[in-house]
Amino acid sequence: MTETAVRSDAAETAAPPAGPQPLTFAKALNTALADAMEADPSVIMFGEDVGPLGGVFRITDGLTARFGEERCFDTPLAESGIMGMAVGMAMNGMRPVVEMQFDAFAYPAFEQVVSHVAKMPNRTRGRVKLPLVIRIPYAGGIGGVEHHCDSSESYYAHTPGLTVLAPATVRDAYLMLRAAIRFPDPVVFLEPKKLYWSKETLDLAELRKEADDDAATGSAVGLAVVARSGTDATLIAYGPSVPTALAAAEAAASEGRSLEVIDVRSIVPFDDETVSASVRKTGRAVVIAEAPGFASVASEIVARVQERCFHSLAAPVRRVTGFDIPYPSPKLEHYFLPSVDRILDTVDELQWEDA
Amino acid sequence: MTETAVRSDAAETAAPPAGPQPLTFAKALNTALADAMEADPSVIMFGEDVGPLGGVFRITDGLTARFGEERCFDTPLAESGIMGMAVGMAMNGMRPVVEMQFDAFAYPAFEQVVSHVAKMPNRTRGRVKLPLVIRIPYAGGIGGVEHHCDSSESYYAHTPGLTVLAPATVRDAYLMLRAAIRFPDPVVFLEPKKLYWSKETLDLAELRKEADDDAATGSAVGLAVVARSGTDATLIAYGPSVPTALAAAEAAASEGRSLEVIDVRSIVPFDDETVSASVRKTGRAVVIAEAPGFASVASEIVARVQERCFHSLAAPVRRVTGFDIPYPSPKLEHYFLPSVDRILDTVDELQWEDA
Amino acid sequence: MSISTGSSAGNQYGGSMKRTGQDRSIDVGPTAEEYMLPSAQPVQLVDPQGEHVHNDRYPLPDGDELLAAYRKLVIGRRINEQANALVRQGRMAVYPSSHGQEACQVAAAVVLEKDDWLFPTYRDTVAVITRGVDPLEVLTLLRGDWHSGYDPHEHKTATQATPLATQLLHAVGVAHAAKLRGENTVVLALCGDGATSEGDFHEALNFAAVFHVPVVFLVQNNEYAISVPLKHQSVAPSLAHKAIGYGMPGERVDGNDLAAMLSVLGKAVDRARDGGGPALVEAHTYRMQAHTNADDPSRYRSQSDVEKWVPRDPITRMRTYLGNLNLLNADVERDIADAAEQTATTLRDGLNSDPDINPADLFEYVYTEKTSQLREQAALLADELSREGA
Amino acid sequence: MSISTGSSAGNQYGGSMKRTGQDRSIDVGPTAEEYMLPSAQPVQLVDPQGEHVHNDRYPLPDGDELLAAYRKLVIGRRINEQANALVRQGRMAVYPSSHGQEACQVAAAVVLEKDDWLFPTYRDTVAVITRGVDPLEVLTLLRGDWHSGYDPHEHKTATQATPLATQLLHAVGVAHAAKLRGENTVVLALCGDGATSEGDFHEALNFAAVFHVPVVFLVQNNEYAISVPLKHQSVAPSLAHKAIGYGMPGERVDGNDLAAMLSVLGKAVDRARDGGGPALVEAHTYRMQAHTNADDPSRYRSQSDVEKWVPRDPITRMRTYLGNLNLLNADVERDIADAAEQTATTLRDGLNSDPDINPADLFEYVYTEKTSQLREQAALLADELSREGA
Ligand SMILES: Cc1ncc(C[n+]2csc(CCOP(=O)(O)OP(=O)(O)O)c2C)c(N)n1
Ligand SMILES: Cc1ncc(C[n+]2csc(CCOP(=O)(O)OP(=O)(O)O)c2C)c(N)n1
Ligand SMILES: [Mg+2]
Ligand SMILES: [Mg+2]
Repeated sequence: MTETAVRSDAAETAAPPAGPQPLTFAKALNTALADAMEADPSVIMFGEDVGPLGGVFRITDGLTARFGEERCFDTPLAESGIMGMAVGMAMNGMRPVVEMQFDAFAYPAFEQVVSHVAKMPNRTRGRVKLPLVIRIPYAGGIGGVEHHCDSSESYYAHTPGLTVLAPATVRDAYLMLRAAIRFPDPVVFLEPKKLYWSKETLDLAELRKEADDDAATGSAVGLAVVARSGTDATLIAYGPSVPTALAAAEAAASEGRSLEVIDVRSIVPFDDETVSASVRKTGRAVVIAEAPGFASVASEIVARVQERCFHSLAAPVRRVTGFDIPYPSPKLEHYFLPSVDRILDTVDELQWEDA
Repeated sequence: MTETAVRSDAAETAAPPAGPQPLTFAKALNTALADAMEADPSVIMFGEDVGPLGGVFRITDGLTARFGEERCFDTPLAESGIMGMAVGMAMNGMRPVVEMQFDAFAYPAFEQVVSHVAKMPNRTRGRVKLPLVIRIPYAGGIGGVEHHCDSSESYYAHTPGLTVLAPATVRDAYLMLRAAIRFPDPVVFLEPKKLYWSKETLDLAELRKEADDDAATGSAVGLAVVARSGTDATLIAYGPSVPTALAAAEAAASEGRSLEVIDVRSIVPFDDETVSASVRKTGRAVVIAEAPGFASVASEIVARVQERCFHSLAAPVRRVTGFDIPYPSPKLEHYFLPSVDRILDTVDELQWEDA
Repeated sequence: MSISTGSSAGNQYGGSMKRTGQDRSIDVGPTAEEYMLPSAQPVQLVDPQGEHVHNDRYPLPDGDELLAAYRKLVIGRRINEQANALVRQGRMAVYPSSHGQEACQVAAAVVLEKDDWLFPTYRDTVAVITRGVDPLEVLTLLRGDWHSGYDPHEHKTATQATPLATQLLHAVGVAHAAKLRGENTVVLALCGDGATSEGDFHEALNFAAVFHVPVVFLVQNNEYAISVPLKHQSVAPSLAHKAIGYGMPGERVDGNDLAAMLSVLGKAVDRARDGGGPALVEAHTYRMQAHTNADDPSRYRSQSDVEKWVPRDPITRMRTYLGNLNLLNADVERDIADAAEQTATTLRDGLNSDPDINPADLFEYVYTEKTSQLREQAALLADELSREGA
Repeated sequence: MSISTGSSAGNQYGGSMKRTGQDRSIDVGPTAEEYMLPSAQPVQLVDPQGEHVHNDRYPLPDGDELLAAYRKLVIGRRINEQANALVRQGRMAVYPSSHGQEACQVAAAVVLEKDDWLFPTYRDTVAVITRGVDPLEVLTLLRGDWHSGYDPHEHKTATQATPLATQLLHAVGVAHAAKLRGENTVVLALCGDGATSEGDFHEALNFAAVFHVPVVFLVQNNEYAISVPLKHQSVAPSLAHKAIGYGMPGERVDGNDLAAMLSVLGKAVDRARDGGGPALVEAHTYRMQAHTNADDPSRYRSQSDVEKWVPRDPITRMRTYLGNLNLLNADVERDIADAAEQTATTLRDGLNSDPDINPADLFEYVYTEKTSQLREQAALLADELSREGA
C-alpha cells in the first residue's frame, strides 16, 4: 500500500566529491539516470511519484529539478497507461525510462508489456524499435506488506522480445542501468529493493568512463560474472540472492568447502558460457532465487545446466527458491526467503560421498 | 483480431442419442458446462460473446437459451472487468466460469488473476474461497493471426494459488472441466484450440457417471496419465502437444523404439509420482510443449525430473518447445511448433550408444 | 461540444462550474445531463462554522442520528491518533491515516445495513472498525502478522484493498451475485482520487451500470495520490462528472461535512436498494497527514496548504452544530471521550502482545488441500525448524 | 444529479437526449458542460436523401473537397468487396470488413497531414490504404505472411492493432513525444464501440487530457462488438458523453455522412494542432457485414435490422448530393469506377502470387542482435531445413 523503506541518504543531489567514496545502490541508480539524461536529451523518465517526490525510493530524486518537468514527470495513476504511453514515445524518437512503483503494481501493464513492448519490433520486422526501460523495484526482504515484494522476473523472462536485467552490486546498478538505457531494445530492469541501501566504495569518474567504454563495446548486457571463485560446487544467483549466495560461500569456506558464486546479472539473454564453464569445473550446482520455484527462472537455469553439463555433474542440480506460496506477510518472510542455512543444507545434499 | 476456426458441428444443441457416439472436444466442453449448470444453480458462465453467439468457438452454444441470460451472459468488452466481477461473484456464493476469448486477451486481467484470484483465499486464511474457473482457448496450430495463439500456461503455473489444467483428450475435456467447476479453488482451464475439432467415440452416460464418481473421490485434479506405454524413453507432454507426442511414439515404434508418453493433464498440482516412475523406468526423457522454452513449464518439468531421477538418467533430459520468439504468423507457425520430426531428432540425441 | 480552435480545455475550465439549464420552457422531465451530472457545488448541509445550509434535495439527518455519528467521528479520530502513535513506537509497520477524512469513514460505515457489503481500501481502517470489525483483527495487516485478519463474511466487509481500484470490480461481482439471487444487498465500494485513473475504475463503473447492480462508488478525493495532486490526475470538471460516461448519476459532497455525507450516501444507498442502480459519489476532503509514516510530504506540499483545511475539520463543525442544538454537553462529551479512550486502549493493549505466529500456516491456505509440492515444502521448513529447535 | 429513489437510470434514459440550457440570462461564456458535452443529435450535414442540413458550428466542406473524398469512398467500398472475395477464394485468411463504415475510413485518412500519425485497428484497412500505404503491404497481415507488412514510420501509420484499445495509449505517447519536441503533429486514434469498455480506453483519454496532447479519438460506433450490441456495452446517453469525465470535448456525428465526418474530424484535428488538446468523436455507423468471415451474425441480429441501414449508406447520399451539385456525371463516375477497379486489380494480382517466406526471419527481428539462445535455435531450424532439403 505504500513505500516502506525510505532513507534520506538517497536524496542527496549535490555533485559528489572526486575519488572513491561510499555510494548506495539507490544513489548509483539515481546517478545513472541523471548521467543518461545529461548525455542524451531523448531520455525521459516518468511514472507515479517520480517527480517532486523523487519516487518512493528516491531513485529519481532531483531529476525534475535538474532536467525540468518535461523530462521527469508524474503521470496519472495507471500503469497500463504509463507503459502504453512509453511505447508511443519510444516509437516517436524518445528513450523513455518508466518506473513501476512496486513489482505487483506492474501487473496492470502486463498486456502492454507482453503484447506490445515485447512484440512490436518483431511485428514490424525491426522497423519500429522500442528503446525503453521498465524499472521495477522488486523482490522482498524489506518487511513490505502484500503486493510490495513479488519476485516477478519469471513472467518477463518467459516473454520473448524482452531483455531482463537484475543487478546485484552498486557498481552494476550504475553500469547496467546506463547500458539498459542505451540498449536498442526494451529492457526490464529489476532493482532488488533490499539492496537499495547497500553501499560500495566507488570512484564515480571511473564508473562513468567504464560506462562510456561499454557504450563502445556494448558488452554489459548478456554477461554473467564469477562473483567468487571456488572449486567444489557452483552457486548460481542473481539480484537479491547474490549477497546471500556470497554469504553462504563465506560460511562454507570456514567449513572447508570452496563454493564458486556466479552472479547471473543478465537473465535474458542468459550467459550459458560462464555458467556452464563453472559447473563443468565444479561438477555440482545450486540455483538460488527468491521467486517461487515452479516454472521460474531458477527452473530454467537448472534445466539449461543439466542439458549442457550432464556428464560433468556429480549430483543433480538443486534449487533453493521461494516456496510455491504467495509472498508472506512481514513477520513470516524470513521463513520464505533463501537463507544461508538453507543454501548450506542444500549444498550438503550434493552427494559428497562421491567426491 | 477474431475467431478463426468455427465449425458448426459444435453448435448442435439437441440431446445426444444414447450409447457410444462421436463427440468433439468442443462439444464435450459444451456438454460439461451444461451438465454443471444443470447440477448446480450457482454455476454461471460469462464473458465476451458467450451469450447468443455461443462463444467464438461455440463452447457455450445453447447455454443462454437453456439456462436463461442470467446464467450465461455477455459482458462489456473488458477482461479485467470480467475477472474482477468473477472474484466478487465467487466471494458471494456463485461458481463463476469465465471465458477469455483468446489466450493473449487474458493479459488485461493479469493483475486480477495474480493479485486476487491466486491470493484471496490465502490472504483471508481460507475464509474467502474462490471457486471459479477461467477458461482459456489457448496455444496455436490453427493459423490464427497474432495474439490468438499464445501458450500462456507458464505465467499461470508460476503463480502460487492457481490450479492449472490442460486436457488433451475429448474424454478429459469433459471430465476435467466438470472437476474444475466442482473444485473449491480457482482453476485456470486451458483448452487447446487446435484440438477443439478432434473427435472420440464416447458414451456420454458413462462419462457422466464417471464425473459423479470423481465428485466423490475428487481424483481428477493432480493426476497425470500414461497415454502410451513404452520402455526406451519417456515423452512428457500436455494439452496440444500430447497428440504430437503420441504420433512421435507411433513413428518411433515403427523404427523399433518404444516410447512411453505421459499426458501431464494437471500442470499445477504436478504429478511427480507418475512422471518420475516412468523416467526411472526408461532412463530417458524429452519434455514437449508449444510455449517458448525459457523459464517455462517445460523448464520446470526438466528441472523436477533431473532433481528426482538423476541416478536413473542415461542422458540429460531434453526439451522440444516453441522457440524463444513471439508466436509466428500463420504461414510460419509450422516451423515453430514441436513436430514429430523434431521430437524424433531429439530422441535420437539421447545418447543411445550407452544403451 | 463546440470544438473551438485554439482554446485550452485543460486550463480554461478547472473544477468549479455552474450547473447548466434548469429553466427550460417546456417541462419534459430531467434530461440525462440533469439527472446524471453532479450539482454545481459539493453538497453541504453543515458549513465549517457549524451552520445548517439548506438543500432542496438532501434533507438534514435528525439530531440523534447526527449525535450517534458524531460519537463515531470522535472515536475514529482517536483511532487514527492511536495508530500513528503505535507506528512511532514500532508496534505497527505502517499506517495510512485517514485523519481529516473521518466524516467519510463514519458515513461509509453507518449508511449500510448489516447484510450490505463494504469494500474498503488500506486507508479505510476507521470505516472498517466503525462497521464493527474487531480492531485487533483489522490491525493484523498493518503490524505484518498476516495479509488480513478478519473474516470478510462475518461483517460483510472485504479485505482492505491495496492494488488500486481492483476492489471496485469485486464489489460489482458481490452485488451482481446478490441481485441474481434476488437479495436486496447494497454494496459500498471505496477508492481514492488517484485510483479513479486506473482502468479497473472504468471497467467497474461500466459493469455496474450495464448490469444495473446496487453499488454505490464513493471516491474520497483527498486531493493527493501520495505526492501527486489532483490536477495531475484529472482535468475533468470534477470526478463526479465521470458518472455520465457510464450512464449513472454522479454527485459531489463536502466530505468533511458528516451530515451531508450521511444524507447523500444514504440516499444513494436507498436508491440502489430500491433498484435504482449504481451511483458515483465524490467526497471533497483532504489528506491532512502524510500518505503513510514512510512519506515525506514536505517534498510536494507546503504546511500552509495543509493548514487551510484545519478550519474545515469534520469534528469541529459537528461539535458546534450539535452544541447549538443542545445535544452536546460536558457529560455527553466526556462519555464520548471515554468511549474513544476505550478503543485506543484496546488497540494499545492488543498491539503490546505479539500474537502467535505459526510458520506452518504459510502452506495452509494456498489451496483447500495442500498440493504434493506444498507438502514437500512444508516438510522442508518443518525439518529446518525442528533442527533449529533441537 | 438528483438521486431519486426507485428510478432506473439504465432504462429510463436511453441514447436520445436533448441538450440542456443554452438560454442563460447572463452570458458568462460556455460552462464546462456546454463545452464538453456532445450535441443532442449526431452532427449531420448531408442527410440520407442527399440534402444539405445546416449546422451552425460545422461548415459543409466545399464541392471539390467532397468530390475528392467521394472518389476515395467508392474506392474504399471496392477494397472491401475485393478483400471479401479474396477471402472466399482462400487467398486471404481473414478480413474484417468496414463495409458501410467507409465514410469514417476515408475521413480518418484525409483529415491528416503527411506528418500526422494514424493509429488504426484491424477493421481500418481502408483507412490505411486511403492514407497511402501500399495495399499489398497492408494485406501481409491478413494473408498471414507476417504480423504487419508496412513501415509505420514511412506513412506515419501504426500497425493495425488487434488487442483492443491498447493502441490508444501508443497514440498518446506519439503525440506527447512530438509535443515535447515542439512539433505540431496531430494523432488520430481509432477504436470501436466495444473497445471503449477496456481500461486502456479510459487511461488513454485521461492521459491525453492531463498532458493536453493533440490526439483526436475517433470511436466508430458500428453498434456491435462481434455479437454484443451497444446496449450491453454501455448505458451512457452516448459514448461521446464519456469525454467530459476526462475534461475534453465530445462530439457525435453521423458516421455515414462523409461531409459531417470531414467537418467534425477536421475541426477536431485543427483544434488539436492549435494547442486545443484532445477530443473524442463518436461516429454513429453500422457494421453491415459479419464481424469477419468466420462470424455468423444470424445468431445475434436479423437481416431486417441490417437492412434498415441500407438507405443510410454513405455512398448513395454523397452521390445524390454531388449529382445535385452537378459535380458528378457519367464521365466522372466512370473515371472513379476505373480507379476503384485499378485498386481491386492490384489486390487481386498481388494476392495471386505467394511472397517468399524465409523461416530464418523468425529469429531476425526479436532483438536487434540475436541472443546466444536465438542463435542456437536458428541453427537448429536451419539444420532441420537443410536436412529436409537434402
Ligand atoms: C495498482 C497500484 N499501483 C500503485 C500503487 C501504489 N500506491 C499506493 S497508494 C497510492 C496512491 C493512491 O492515491 P489515492 O487513490 O488518491 O488514495 P489515497 O492514498 O489518497 O487514499 C499509490 C500510487 C498501488 N497500491 N496499486
Ligand atoms: C483485449 C482484447 N479482447 C478481446 C479481443 C477479441 N475481439 C476482437 S474484435 C472484438 C470486438 C470489437 O468490437 P469493437 O471495438 O466494437 O470493434 P469492431 O469490431 O466493431 O470494429 C473482440 C472482442 C481483442 N481483440 N482484444
Ligand atoms: Mg487521494
Ligand atoms: Mg463495433
